[in-house]
Amino acid sequence: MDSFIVITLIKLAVIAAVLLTAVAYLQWVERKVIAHIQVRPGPYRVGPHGLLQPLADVVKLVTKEGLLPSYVNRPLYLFAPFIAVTMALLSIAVIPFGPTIHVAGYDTWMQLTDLNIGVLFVLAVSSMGVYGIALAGWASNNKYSLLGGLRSSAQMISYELPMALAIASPLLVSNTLSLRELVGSQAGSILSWNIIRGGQIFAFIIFIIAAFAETNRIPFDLPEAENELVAGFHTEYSSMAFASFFMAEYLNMVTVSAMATLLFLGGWEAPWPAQYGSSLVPSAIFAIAGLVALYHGANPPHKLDRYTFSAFGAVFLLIAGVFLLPMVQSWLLPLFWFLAKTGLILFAFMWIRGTLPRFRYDQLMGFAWKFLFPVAMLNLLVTSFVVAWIS
Amino acid sequence: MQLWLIPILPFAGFVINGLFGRRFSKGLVNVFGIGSVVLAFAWVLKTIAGLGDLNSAYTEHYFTWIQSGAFTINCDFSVDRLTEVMLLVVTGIGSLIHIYSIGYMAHEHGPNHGGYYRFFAYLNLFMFFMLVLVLAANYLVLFVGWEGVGLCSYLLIGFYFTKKFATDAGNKAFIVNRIGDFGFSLAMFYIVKAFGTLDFSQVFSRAAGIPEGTLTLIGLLLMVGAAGKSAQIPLYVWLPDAMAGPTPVSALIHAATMVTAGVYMTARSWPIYTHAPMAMEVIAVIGIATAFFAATIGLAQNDIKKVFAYSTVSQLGYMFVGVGVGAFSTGIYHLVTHAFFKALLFLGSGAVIHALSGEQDLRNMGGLRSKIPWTFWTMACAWVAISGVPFTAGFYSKDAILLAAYRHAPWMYWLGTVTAGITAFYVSRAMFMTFFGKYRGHEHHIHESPPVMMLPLTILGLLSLGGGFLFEVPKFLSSVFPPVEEFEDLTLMLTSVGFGLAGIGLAILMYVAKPAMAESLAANIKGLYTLVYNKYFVDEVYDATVVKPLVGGSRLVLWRGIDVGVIDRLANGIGYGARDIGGVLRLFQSGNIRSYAAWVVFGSVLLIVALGLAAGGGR
Amino acid sequence: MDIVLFLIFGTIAVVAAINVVVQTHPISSAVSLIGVMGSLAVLYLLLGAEFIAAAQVIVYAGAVMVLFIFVIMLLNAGAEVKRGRSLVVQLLGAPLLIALLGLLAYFVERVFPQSVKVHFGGFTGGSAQAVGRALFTTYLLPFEVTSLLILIAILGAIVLGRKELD
Amino acid sequence: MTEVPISWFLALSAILFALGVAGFLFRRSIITVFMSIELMLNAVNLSFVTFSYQYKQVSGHLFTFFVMVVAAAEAAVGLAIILTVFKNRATLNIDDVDSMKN
Repeated sequence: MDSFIVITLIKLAVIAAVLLTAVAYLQWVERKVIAHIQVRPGPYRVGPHGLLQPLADVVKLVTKEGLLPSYVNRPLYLFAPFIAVTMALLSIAVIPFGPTIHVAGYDTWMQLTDLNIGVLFVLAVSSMGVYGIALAGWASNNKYSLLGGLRSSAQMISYELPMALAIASPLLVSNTLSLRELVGSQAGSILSWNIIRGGQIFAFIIFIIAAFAETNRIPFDLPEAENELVAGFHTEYSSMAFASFFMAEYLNMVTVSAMATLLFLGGWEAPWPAQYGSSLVPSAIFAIAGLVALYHGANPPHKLDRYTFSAFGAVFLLIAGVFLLPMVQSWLLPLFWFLAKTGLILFAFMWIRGTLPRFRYDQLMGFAWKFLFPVAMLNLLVTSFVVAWIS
Repeated sequence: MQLWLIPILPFAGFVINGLFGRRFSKGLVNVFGIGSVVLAFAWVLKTIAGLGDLNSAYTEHYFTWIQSGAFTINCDFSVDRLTEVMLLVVTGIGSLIHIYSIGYMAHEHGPNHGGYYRFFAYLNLFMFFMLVLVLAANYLVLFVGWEGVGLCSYLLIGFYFTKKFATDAGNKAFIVNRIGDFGFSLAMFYIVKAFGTLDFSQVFSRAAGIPEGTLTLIGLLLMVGAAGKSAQIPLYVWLPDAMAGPTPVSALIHAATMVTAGVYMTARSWPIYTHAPMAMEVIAVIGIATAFFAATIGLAQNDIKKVFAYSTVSQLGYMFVGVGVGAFSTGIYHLVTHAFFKALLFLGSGAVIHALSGEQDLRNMGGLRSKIPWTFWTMACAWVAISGVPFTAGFYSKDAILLAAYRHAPWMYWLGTVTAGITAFYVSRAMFMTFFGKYRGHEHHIHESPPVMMLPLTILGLLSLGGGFLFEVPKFLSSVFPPVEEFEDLTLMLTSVGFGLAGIGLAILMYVAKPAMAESLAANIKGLYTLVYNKYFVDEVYDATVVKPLVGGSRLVLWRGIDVGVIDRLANGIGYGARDIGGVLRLFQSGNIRSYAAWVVFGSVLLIVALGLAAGGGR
Repeated sequence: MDIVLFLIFGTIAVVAAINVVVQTHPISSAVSLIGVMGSLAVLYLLLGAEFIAAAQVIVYAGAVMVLFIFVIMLLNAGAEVKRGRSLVVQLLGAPLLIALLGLLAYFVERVFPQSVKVHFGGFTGGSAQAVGRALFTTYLLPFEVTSLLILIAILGAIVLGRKELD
Repeated sequence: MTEVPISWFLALSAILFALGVAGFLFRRSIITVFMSIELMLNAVNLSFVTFSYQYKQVSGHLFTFFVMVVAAAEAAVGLAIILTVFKNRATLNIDDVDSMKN
């Protein structure tokens, strides 16, 4: 019992630390990706290739003065960012990153807690996330904020429906509500992932679209459309409160990407079985990355890169080596696959942000109710018929 | 065997025509109206072929209609040989009459072709109920059909509802039938009381164990019902008036099928009657009395349809004699042959009326033989059949009844034979006044009816001539009814035939050879003639003894006394009381939702307290 | 452990419910109500109703209350005005309420045996599978009827909410 | 592990219900009144789930489920009505909506 609590606390600390750092660096990655899409270098000054930029941002946001406008509804104004970030963090608690591992004599899951209604929990928490934005919009007592909050709550409850329906289809195929069993049912190769075996490609697409809307990302970022609403619901927020919303947005992105991975892409399962060499893939990737970095270190575009690229190359080669150690492979490989898949989806988020324009508001709602919802419904219907037919 | 399909087909026709017929063309109405009945006939044939020998009843269970403790009434249909005969008569003759109606109703004027669709919808509904009546496996389902045909009869008699006499006749038929139905209902109640079931098979198998007094009572009450439906004394008065309906209706409902339902029902209930000889005696007496009485009235009628109407009453009397003397199969035999020739007589008279564009009075006819020869020859078939000319349909059945009556009580035979003579005479009279002599009417565009009317006439004509020995109904039904001793007596047979031929001869003498003789005879026995001409003043007597006192009494006691004095006062009192209470309660209706909520809470508190008290403080 | 959980979330529920009633601004009431619903969800979990707990959060907190807040924002409803009165409520309201609560408490105390105790895991029949099985077998007809009810409610809401066509 | 008497849950349910009634009686804003109704429904739901625990049957959960569904439908229609009332009368005070009186 005690060991359970201790292990859980350790996991909690690890996950919190990694996740919050990851969120900060996600921001850096996004800025870099978009910069390269737009053919510019992006953050470059703080640290090598702007690598310390997130740290600088955090320092800036924390040390800034938190403004409290005099006409806001104080309790709710202060409460709203808290809700937003809490709800975003909560759902991470049930998301598994890998299978059971054996550490220091204890068996434990790479997951904070396993609920046998994990999917429902994620849905419930994500539906609560609306309040952060809606209340922030209302409490700011500002018409832009109010409109942004209204838009956001309408948008989120609208897209929640197709999202829930899209989630229901792979659940039918896998016949469970537990995220762990969900992955277990997709073990094997890429052919047994829900997106292929269950024929859930449409559900996957619907889920991704709805996820974009749920996280208020381009092309669905109407609540913060700056040319219409200044900055939407967080117009009046500054300092840490503003950072909370920011964090909540990125945490939500991580959550939905992880959910997509678990539901459709087989979680931490490798795309093909280990006996065909899937266990060598991470090493190969890191080795290639390391070699490329070393090559760039030998021929540096800038003076400083001679050291940074060389250092990165060395680190990558080291990681490639670590992946070859049999004693860590059992838990590192699943983690790699899980993070790789989630990362791919996150990259898609950024890629689309760099590519697509924004919807008009009526188009947005019309798309949800008149296209996405019926299609999701149809998909669920067909899936349930097929499942009933087969079983 | 899908017995339910038989009645459902006409019902579908009724629903389609009834709901949408208003927008249909006549052709489309025909398709549904006649098609459904012909299909039903075809299905009857297929069913009968499929059921084969059928020495015991074949029953189909559909659903439990009423369930109350041990008492159960199912919605069942059942077929035995008796039902087969009835099914064939109803759907076969029904189909012919439906086809005939196309021609007969073609010239109706008024909105929606004079209610053309309405006519066929009613007719189909009638077929539905009649088939339910025939197929029923218990008294209650039979009663459904029984009431239903009564309703359709009412609707069709009053088909020309813009004419007062038609609606009056409809009302009369309906009200008189109510008296009979009252008897039938009482009979059913007694059956339930005595047997605990209404199912035919169970009732009949247990009949032997029931006291004779109860059975007699049930039998007599059933007879009241049958007398109402089948127009027997004293409830026959509605049938002549029922001729106000279109002629195909008279042929189908008031000659061939519905009015024979009483005979069918009494024959069906034979196990009850065989254990209640008293009731049978009453049936036989009523039957023979009606036969004679109605025949005499028929002598002096001038409306061609009225003549045949009284003839129908009279012939129904014969059937009851057959049932009443224990020769059930002969009653059904006569039912079948009568359906042939009486339907033909009505349809023929319809053709005559059609030819004369609506003229019904015999005194305005005459000499039509050469103008509408086909009608004449087909009707002549029915004429010889009803007159009992040897080897025609009527001869066999009437003879069988009279022989059975002789075995039972010779006086019935003699009265029946005399009636047969009278029958032959008045039918001949009608025929001669219509087709012989010289034309006395005013209509000059006399034309033969269209083929669609002639075809049924021809078929029925052939059946009237040959139906007697083609269909040996008594032999066919011998397994259904208790056996009757074979009894042949050539003398008696010849006597009755002789009376029939004498009737025809007398008619030839009076209406062909010496036309003046009829008038002088009527003048000589003026008193008697007036009496008969006015149908023995039965309607007037009923009016004075039953209707007037009832109306007057109702007015005085029910209306002035009970309605105004008690009910109105009570109703008004309740109204005033409600208004006064409302005046107080209005104060609660403040329009303030929160006040309402407070009252709801108040009520809840009271309720909880009451529940607590009821539960004795909780434990 | 269980009693601690019950006390914590029971207290939150009661305090939030009181807050629902005493707050003058609808949005404060709404937020408090969300608090009630959330703590009730925890209590449901304690009672072994995991599916209902999830549904409570998804349906009530996640959908119904969002709708409330949405409407409050849409109407920009302010704090309520003390206008109009109901004599009945003024006179009868408080006594009735006390009577109701007292009676309920009395009966709860009298009727329910103290011997039945709740502990987490004491009832495991509330899983999504069990609820779903009952829903699609025993309660299929009510379930279908509710779907019809929802359809009607949607139609009603649309008809009520649409702009007048003039 | 300390256990909780089942009557505590019911008592909590009763308290919440009474608070819902109080809200209905003493609040004037239509929206708050509506929310009080939701509070009462929630209180009843708690009773159902508790009974379900007591009798170890899932039926109580289903009742709760149906109550939720009905509450959702009710909220949709009720809020639409509130919108209409506000559109026509520009008030959310429940005491102003009493035109049934005359």
